[in-house]
Amino acid sequence: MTTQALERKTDMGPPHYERFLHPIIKENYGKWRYHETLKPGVLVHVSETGARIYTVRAGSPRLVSVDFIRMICDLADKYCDGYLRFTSRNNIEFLLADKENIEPLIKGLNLKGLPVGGTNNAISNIVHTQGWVHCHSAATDASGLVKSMMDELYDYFTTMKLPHKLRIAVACCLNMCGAVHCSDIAILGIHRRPPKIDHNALKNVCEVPTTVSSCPTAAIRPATVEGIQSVEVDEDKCMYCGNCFTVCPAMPLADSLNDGVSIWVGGKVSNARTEPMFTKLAIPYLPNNPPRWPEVTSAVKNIVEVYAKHARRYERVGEWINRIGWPRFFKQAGLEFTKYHIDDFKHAGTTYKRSTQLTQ
Amino acid sequence: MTTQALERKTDMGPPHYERFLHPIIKENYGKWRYHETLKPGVLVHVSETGARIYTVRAGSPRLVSVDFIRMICDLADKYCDGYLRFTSRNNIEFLLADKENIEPLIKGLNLKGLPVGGTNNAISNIVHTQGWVHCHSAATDASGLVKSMMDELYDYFTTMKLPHKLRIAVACCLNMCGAVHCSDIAILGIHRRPPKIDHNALKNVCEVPTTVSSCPTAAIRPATVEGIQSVEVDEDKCMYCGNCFTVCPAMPLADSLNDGVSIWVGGKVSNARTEPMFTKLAIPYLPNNPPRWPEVTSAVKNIVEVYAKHARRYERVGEWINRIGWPRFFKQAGLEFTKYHIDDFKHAGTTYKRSTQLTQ
Amino acid sequence: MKGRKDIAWKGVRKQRIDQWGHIKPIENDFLLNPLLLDIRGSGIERKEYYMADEIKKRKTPLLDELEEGPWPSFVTDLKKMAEKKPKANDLLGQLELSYKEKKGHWKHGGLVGVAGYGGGVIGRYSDSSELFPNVKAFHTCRVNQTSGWFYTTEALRELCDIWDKHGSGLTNVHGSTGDFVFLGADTDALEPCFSDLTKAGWDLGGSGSDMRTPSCCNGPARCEFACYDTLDMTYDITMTYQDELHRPAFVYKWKFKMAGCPNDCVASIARSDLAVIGTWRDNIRIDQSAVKEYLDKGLNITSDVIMKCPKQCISLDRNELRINNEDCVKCMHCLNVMPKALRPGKDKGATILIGGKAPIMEGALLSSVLVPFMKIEKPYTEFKDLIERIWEFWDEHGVSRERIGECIQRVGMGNFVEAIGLEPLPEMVSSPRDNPYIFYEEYLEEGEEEEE
Amino acid sequence: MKGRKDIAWKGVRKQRIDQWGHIKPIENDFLLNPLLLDIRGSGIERKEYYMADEIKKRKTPLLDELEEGPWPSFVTDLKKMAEKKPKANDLLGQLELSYKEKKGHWKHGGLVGVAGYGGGVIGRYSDSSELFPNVKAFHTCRVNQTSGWFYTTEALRELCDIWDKHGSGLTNVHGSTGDFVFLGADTDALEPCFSDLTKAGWDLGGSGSDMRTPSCCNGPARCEFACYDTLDMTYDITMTYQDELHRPAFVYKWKFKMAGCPNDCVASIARSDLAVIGTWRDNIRIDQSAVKEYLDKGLNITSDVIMKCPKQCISLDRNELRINNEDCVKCMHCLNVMPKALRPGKDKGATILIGGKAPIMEGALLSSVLVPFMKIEKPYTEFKDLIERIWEFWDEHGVSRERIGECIQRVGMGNFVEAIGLEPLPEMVSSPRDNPYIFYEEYLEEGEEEEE
Ligand code: SRM
Ligand code: SRM
Ligand code: SRM
Ligand code: SRM
Ligand code: SF4
Ligand code: SF4
Ligand code: SF4
Ligand code: SF4
Ligand code: SF4
Ligand code: SF4
Ligand code: SF4
Ligand code: SF4
Repeated sequence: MTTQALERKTDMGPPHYERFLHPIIKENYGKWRYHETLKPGVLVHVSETGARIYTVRAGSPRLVSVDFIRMICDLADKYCDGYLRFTSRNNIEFLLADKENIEPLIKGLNLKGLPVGGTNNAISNIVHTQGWVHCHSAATDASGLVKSMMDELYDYFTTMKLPHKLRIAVACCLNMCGAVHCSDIAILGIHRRPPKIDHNALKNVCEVPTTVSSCPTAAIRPATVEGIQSVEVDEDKCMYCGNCFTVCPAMPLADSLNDGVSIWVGGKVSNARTEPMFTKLAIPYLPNNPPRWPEVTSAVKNIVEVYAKHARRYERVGEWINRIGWPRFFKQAGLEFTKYHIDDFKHAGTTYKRSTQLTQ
Repeated sequence: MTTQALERKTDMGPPHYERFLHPIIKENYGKWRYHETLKPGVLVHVSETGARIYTVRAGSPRLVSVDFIRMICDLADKYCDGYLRFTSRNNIEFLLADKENIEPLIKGLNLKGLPVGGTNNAISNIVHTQGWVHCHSAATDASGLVKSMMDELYDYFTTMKLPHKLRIAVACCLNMCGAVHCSDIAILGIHRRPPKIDHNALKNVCEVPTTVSSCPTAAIRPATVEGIQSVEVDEDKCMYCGNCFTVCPAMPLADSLNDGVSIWVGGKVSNARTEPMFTKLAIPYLPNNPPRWPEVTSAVKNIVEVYAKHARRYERVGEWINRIGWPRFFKQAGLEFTKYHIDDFKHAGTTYKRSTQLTQ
Repeated sequence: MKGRKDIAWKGVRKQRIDQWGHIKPIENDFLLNPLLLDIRGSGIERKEYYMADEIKKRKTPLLDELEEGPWPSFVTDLKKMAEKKPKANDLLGQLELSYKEKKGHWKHGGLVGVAGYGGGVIGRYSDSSELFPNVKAFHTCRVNQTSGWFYTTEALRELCDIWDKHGSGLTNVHGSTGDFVFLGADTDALEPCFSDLTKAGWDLGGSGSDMRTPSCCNGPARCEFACYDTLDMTYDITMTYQDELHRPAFVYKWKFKMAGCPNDCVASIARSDLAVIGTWRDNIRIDQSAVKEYLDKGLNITSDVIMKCPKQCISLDRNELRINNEDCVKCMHCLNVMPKALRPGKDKGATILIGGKAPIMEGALLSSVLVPFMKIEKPYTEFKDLIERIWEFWDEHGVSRERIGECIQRVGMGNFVEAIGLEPLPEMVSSPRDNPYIFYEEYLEEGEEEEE
Repeated sequence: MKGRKDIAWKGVRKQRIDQWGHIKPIENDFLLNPLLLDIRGSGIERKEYYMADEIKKRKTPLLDELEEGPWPSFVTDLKKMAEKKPKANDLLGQLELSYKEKKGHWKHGGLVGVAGYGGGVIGRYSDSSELFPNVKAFHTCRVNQTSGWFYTTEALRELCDIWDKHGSGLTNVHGSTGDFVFLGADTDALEPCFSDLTKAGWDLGGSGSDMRTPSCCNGPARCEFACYDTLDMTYDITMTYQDELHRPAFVYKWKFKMAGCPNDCVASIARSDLAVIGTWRDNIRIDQSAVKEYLDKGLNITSDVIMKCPKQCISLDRNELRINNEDCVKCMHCLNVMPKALRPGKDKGATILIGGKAPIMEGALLSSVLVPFMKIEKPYTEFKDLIERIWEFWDEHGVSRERIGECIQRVGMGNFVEAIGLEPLPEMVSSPRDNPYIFYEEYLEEGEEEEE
């Protein structure tokens, strides 16, 4: 810990986590022996010493106000001795010493409109990003999409009736802050129109060589436009990645008419059974249709239902598709296969089918 | 069929194959029902009609004289009504109507020094190329390597004691005319020294821009050398592919001191069980040590023996390695793993281990 | 790396080459240019949007629809906050406009922050401030969360009070990298907010080309599978590298994530440049009586465990479970299904993986094995030594806006491991190369002896 | 393709970009330049090699060692020929020199051939003709083999006689592409040899940037698995495209290989630009009595068949074998192990795959699925139509020395299939794309209607 100026503390880092551990956790730290899922959203972890800590997991919109946080604090004070945590998928986990408090807590949560679930063979909370709420890059909103989808999928959060865990993520642009590249189902905001260049602004806020070199496909060329030293975009070469906009504010891609959403399936990060996998394109484009994105929610729900119906126990979405093959996935899910599905990027060739092993 | 000039016939194509089919084959063409391997090198194919054709497969050096061919014709006349064929791996197949002729034929073959075998779980003939016998590109000889190896592996040709088929190929340079990129074990001639430029010749026989652009790694630059318009090679960027030499004769790569052989394993082309696979690097360099390449033959024999010992029935080399993992293959085969084994080409990243699934 | 500044490997691409074969100059360091960064904040004046009546009155018919349905509604929460906070109110208005126009209304970037820090704050300005003056500036502060996201209500209330005082009252709990995100501050509010935070014992996390806030799964705090102390390591690394966290000095961002076991509950392999994933190297511990319990309870061990083992190394012999540990790849599946019966071995540690990231610009990457097994013990010296060698390498060889994963692919994994002083190992690859384009590093000149 | 000369797809790289990101000019057509080709033959004068005594006397101590050992020795055969033929004798001498010096002694290339043909002959000149004057020129003639490499002794003797008369008497039976290769002719001998060949009913095969000699497995002639007539199709294609075979007009070489079933006994998927691999699309035919026979003979169907099925779609129910044909991927394994019991279905045809090749320059490729299932029936009209559309495409869009597999990768498989009039199908990929860099081909302008 260093101090930079006399009056200001800096570089002190976060508070030490031990301050925040429930006494049972502190005592049994590293001694946990096994766990059981008592019901959807409720876990018990049992220590070598026989001690038990109960967890109640509740869904959260993630974009929450201080009043919302205070509200859950009230519940945690009442039932959890003031101890709680958040999960890597932005759920709230209430940590309970006393089994008797589980049901009252759940009742309290439900009263406040918070669902309990997300454990085991459920759809957990959707990892997501800023969207129109805060980001300059967004091709869609994130919070609204998530709300719309979770309303549809609610039942899969509060029960554990799927073949296995199903993890959904949303990212509002190709930067993929939601890390949608490895989810069971991913929703990705996309632009579909090359940047519209603001030549006047460009000359003030961007450097031409930098802007030119930011483009992965070399679509950007230096050009003099109406006497201004600027750039032009070869539209045939643009695939709307937005990297030029990140580097040069004068090249916005956002476009009401053309922005939208693509749907991806079959990724995972755990090493369980199969190695981690990337998500693969399922639907290249669905329109932005706020406030409820009906095309997107029904497409996602359809995929979930086809998975629920056909996958075997302990098969994640990607494992299921690998077993049945992509042709059958497209057929079962009723999706159209287009040229956009065929990779034409760096390792494209490695995704071609280089075998006769086909079902008919 | 067209005729170009009055006195010359052209474009008549090969003779029609029907002329060369054994009568039993002609009658049962497309009617074969099943086959059995009677013993190493001897097959019987049974037709729906009950008819049978026997095959005796004999090894051949492929580089053979007309007298050699006449010799085998004598045998085919004697035992096969004059019908025989060659296989896609350059073995000779004698086609017999009469079971009684099998043993006399085999005796006749053995008398002439020709082994019978190569069927089923055997090492078949080695697919190979020209080498020093005929090609300008060769980094090693092919026929001599094959002879040296088959002497060592002879026993695996004449028996069927391996876990499954084992297919070996040799190519004398990176052009890979032996198509070694998908064999169970492959031996590949390699250069290891950048081309030595003959500037005087270059100016006469090569075009500088063509030569420059032939290099995959952009190692070649135009340069004026002692007043001659020529090229120079950035040695740090050269990986000895020989493409410049194919395009420009003044850039030979052959080099007595540095040429040699690399060994590759685990490829296959059949779609049986697993999809076709490329061979992968096992040993980056072994010296050219003619006439018998002892380092190479013993390295290959070692791999065969480790495979024979550890693989399960019906596992090709690549299938076996995929099951046990490359770390254990390197350990079991006693091979050193070096930085050369780590891909640094186009799709390099796709060969990194992107999972924690490791044995210890 | 020290004293090796001049190494040049064979075959290393001197330029950065992207997926389309476009060659990028290696001196492309625009994002390190503070001058350039500064002007990004100024943005471009965008043309005015018409101001609909219902928006003036903060009628939000579109967003209102998001108050329906069973999942908790951020709109309801936002509206409540909007009644109290002008910033929240204008955010609501601008968001309704976005929903109407299907388009965001934020200007590009903006370089703001707290004194002495280069990271931790994301500047944000509205492009429609004439309509929504209170979100003219709407920056975020990324507050460094606690290891494993454990809190007391006391601590949370403290954070809420600070943010109530200085900002919009809106938050993300948590951001995708792991921070507790304060969403929507005026430029003026940043320093006072920071001051209150530090007084209460909190600090900012990362942003920009720096080390980002490390995060971890709940590990030994509440999980039986944890193979090392994810919380402590995360805290220790965060504290050790405060300077790297707060003062962008890298060529691009750097993320650490710590997962206690191969289930990887923080998605470290996909979402961090350096993933520490717990594992073990001895035998899985089996409690046969618990096996029997599971059987008695009706678990179909054959179909749910044995058949799903990727290495087919489990068998059941008269209710005795056997594992051929030599073939086991520590995938976790059997342990996940029968946590009471199976436990990781005792010789625990972690696999260190490197290079995970999102797709910009060369396509997404999963992290790949760098150290197959490392003992993870306080004070994490071996780990930190390794990290520092990697950073030194990256500093020297990385190109601006090139994540370490991309840098390694450009330079070649073989050269990279050699440079940071590791041995090339077969565990680093899923398979050896299949192409013959090898940069042999030596050749003999005439007159030299034949190699051994 | 006709009338579509001006199509331009989104995202197609206008240059050829190699693995190192080096951009190749698309007008790089040096190998089509006959002038350039001509001078290649002239070669370079290499400095003289010392002439060892033992070589003068054709002592070949090194090669002699290759007469040992059980495998038939090419050296023994070569030596016998050397006694009769000066060309064979000098080849022996030069080869011994190569063994001594660990280096070949052939000059680069050489453009020779028979009148009117651009392919079929490979020119070859010794760089040590002062030592070995009889191999000063030592060209090969690639004689088009018969379908399936079936011969009568009569035919073989005929070929031997011709070659005895005109050349070295040395051959390759067969070359890697499939030709019956005459090894070692003088330039003068080429025309007479060709004339005798054609008189006897033989013709030359391919070389250079043309269609190469097609080849096939023995298929229906001697194999129960053949799903179409590989021999007839190979003959038919060879005859139909004689012009393409003999007069190089492509941007690079083109190879066809026909395999009767997915065992692919001609390695077509790895070694040809266009592979036709037999398959079926109905149910595998099962003869349960033969199943029982195998069981009786002691075959362990569970371990050798059921457990090895990649799709786990076989089961054995009281000695009845069941196959879930919906899941079967026609891999052949079960048929291979029990050919008497299992047969391909009756609805036979082939999968058409495209793009296989060796590594120069962009790395080796395996062919990939273009048509999942095509009926293969005389006169092969559907197939030929497809091939001609592909050739037209390649002619228009291919770059010199760019095989079709590389061309497709550059242009994009999606654009390629569209251009040749096929539908994109999920069977063409092992998986859809995992990166979001999609070239959407249309966008709406303001004022336009929303898409359906
Ligand atoms: C609380 C949390 C860690 C944290 O520190 O926050 C956590 C906690 C547990 N995980 Fe996890 N996982 C958590 C995120 C993850 C993630 C990350 C993610 O989703 O982004 C993954 C990787 C998912 C993927 O592969 O895409 C993850 C993959 C697993 C797996 C492997 C599942 C599989 O078979 O692929 C298990 C084992 C299992 O479920 O059988 C597991 C198991 C568990 C166990 C049972 C571990 C234990 O014994 O305590 C915990 C309760 C699981 C449950 O929800 O049923 N956890 N787990 C995270 C809860 C997120 C949530 O709110 O839903
Ligand atoms: C004669 C020949 C075809 C020809 O027209 O020349 C042929 C003939 C047969 N092959 Fe083959 N294969 C022939 C080259 C190949 C090749 C090509 C190669 O080796 O370059 C392959 C692909 C090898 C690879 O994957 O790398 C090949 C992969 C197979 C397989 C699949 C093996 C596997 O499980 O991977 C079978 C099935 C089997 O053996 O169980 C097979 C089976 C057969 C059968 C049993 C088919 C039959 O019912 O008649 C034939 C006798 C096999 C034997 O040798 O035991 N044949 N077979 C070729 C003999 C080559 C030789 O002289 O050894
Ligand atoms: C706030 C946050 C999203 C969220 O809603 O949670 C976020 C927001 C932004 N990210 Fe991110 N990223 C956030 C986590 C991520 C993650 C996920 C993670 O860290 O686990 C990723 C994917 C993993 C990775 O790092 O690759 C991610 C990949 C990116 C990228 C693409 C980087 C790449 O190499 O591909 C960019 C673009 C860039 O750096 O120029 C980016 C850029 C941005 C910027 C700064 C926009 C920009 O173009 O400069 C966004 C600011 C939005 C705003 O207005 O606040 N963000 N970003 C997350 C950080 C909160 C926190 O500190 O906890
Ligand atoms: C004779 C033969 C090897 C043999 O010993 O059998 C051969 C010999 C040559 N091949 Fe080949 N190739 C032969 C089959 C192959 C095969 C195998 C096949 O066809 O199944 C391949 C791999 C498959 C493929 O086509 O990709 C093959 C891939 C090459 C390549 C690399 C092509 C590539 O795209 O990667 C070259 C280099 C070139 O074209 O510039 C090449 C070039 C050559 C040249 C012409 C050398 C050159 O640099 O120009 C060789 C002439 C040698 C000579 O002196 O006779 N040869 N070549 C084969 C032809 C005989 C025949 O007609 O039957
Ligand atoms: S995914 Fe894109 S739009 Fe969404 S927060 Fe990240 S950078 Fe912004
Ligand atoms: S959006 Fe991407 S592809 Fe299009 S011009 Fe900008 S940087 Fe290039
Ligand atoms: S592999 Fe190379 S050296 Fe051998 S024949 Fe082919 S081109 Fe010539
Ligand atoms: S051998 Fe290959 S890499 Fe080396 S200079 Fe020639 S073309 Fe370039
Ligand atoms: S990663 Fe492993 S140790 Fe960490 S919470 Fe998940 S299961 Fe437990
Ligand atoms: S951890 Fe995975 S690989 Fe190991 S025994 Fe269990 S299921 Fe099998
Ligand atoms: S490819 Fe099939 S049909 Fe042809 S010979 Fe081989 S097994 Fe028989
Ligand atoms: S052909 Fe292959 S996939 Fe089909 S049933 Fe037989 S073994 Fe299984």
